[in-house]
Amino acid sequence: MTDTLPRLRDGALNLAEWLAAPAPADCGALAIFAGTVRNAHEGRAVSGMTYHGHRPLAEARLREIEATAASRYNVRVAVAHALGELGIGDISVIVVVRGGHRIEAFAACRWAIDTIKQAVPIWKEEHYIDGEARFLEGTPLKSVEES
Amino acid sequence: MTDTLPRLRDGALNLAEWLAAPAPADCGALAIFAGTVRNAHEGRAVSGMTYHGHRPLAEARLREIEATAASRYNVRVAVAHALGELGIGDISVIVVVRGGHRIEAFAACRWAIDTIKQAVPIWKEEHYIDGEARFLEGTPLKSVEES
Amino acid sequence: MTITIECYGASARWCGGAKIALELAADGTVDDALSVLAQRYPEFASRRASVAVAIGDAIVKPSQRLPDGALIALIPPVSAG
Amino acid sequence: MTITIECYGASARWCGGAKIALELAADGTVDDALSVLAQRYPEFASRRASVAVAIGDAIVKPSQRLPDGALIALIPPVSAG
Repeated sequence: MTDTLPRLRDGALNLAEWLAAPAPADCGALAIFAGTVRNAHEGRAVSGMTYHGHRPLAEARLREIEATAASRYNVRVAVAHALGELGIGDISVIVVVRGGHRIEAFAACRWAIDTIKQAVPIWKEEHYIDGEARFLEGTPLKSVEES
Repeated sequence: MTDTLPRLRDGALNLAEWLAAPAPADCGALAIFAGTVRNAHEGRAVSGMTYHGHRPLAEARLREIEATAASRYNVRVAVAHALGELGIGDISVIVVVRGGHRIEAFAACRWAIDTIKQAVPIWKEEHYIDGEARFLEGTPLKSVEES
Repeated sequence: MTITIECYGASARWCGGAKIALELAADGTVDDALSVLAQRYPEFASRRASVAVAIGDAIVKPSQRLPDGALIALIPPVSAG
Repeated sequence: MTITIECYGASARWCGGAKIALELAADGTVDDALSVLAQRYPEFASRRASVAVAIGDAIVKPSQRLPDGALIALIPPVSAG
């Protein structure tokens, strides 16, 4: 069961943990999105990323996104986000959707990741190979309902 | 590396095999679709599914879908389909897309599964709990370019 | 000449079997083979327009000429996924 | 009264630190606290409109009254994902 997995985790996420549960018998579609740390951004070589978060609000928002996606699209949704230091290729965010058919599974997956990026108080601090680091420009926090 | 995994497989697919390779350093997005056997279809209780395929053409088409999706969306794509007898919850089809960002990864994933359903010579024979079985109505085979 | 037709998916039911041997005039085409099938199997005749034909790992056109001993595959509407 | 402001993400740079103690008049609101910050930190002032404020696990309105000893968090524009 993914219900008991923490939605916020220190260090890279492990996709396998989120796929261990068997497919529900009434679901024909599994749609997954995972975000990984890239080695370049806006032309600069990236060495890694530190994710900072407001933990209580971030956790509440991730749970709210799961519940809202589930009810809007009639699917089952689990989402998780990493905090702390991640290396290139590490998984920073996961959305797992199980639904009856692919249309609603894709739609819910897309909505969930778009909403995570706008409604969850987490900040990327990008580290460059030249030793510099900076917080990325973000987007003003929205509520889950606004997304 | 997923390059060496067979695109057609007898029995249920194993998603973990397709996720074992580390994320490429220049990719920030991983989009996955997996189709699983449902326990009901059009109001009838389903006990399992037999997938029949024209192997040489199906394999050629799966490889063609990977190459076409990769070039259209500038992503890396792997697809696979199961043949033979599958139980409820078993994975029958997998699409794994790695790309720079989520927009193109989702688009390629969506296009690949839609195209598999129209351009790959595989047929579902549905088994019902009352012992009956039937081939599902399908869609006339299209070429990959038509999709 | 003799050709062999493999009937995939539901087409085996329409044609009464998974494998059919067919006598064709020399230089016969895919279309000629389908016409013989359609005459013989009414269930196939009504679905002929929805069926593609493969040789090896490629789809062939109706105008494709068949050699003696050719093996062709009927590809009825698909339901992959 | 005294409140504490936790500055998340880049807001710590704008306000010169991750944690700020602020003197506020009794019955002061979230908006009052932000006004004091804006007077003190020009970098914050220019970004004030893009910043949300959280108490515990909820976002609060500017009109929210703060008790003595309140702990509020600045939530600058986010970059999750």
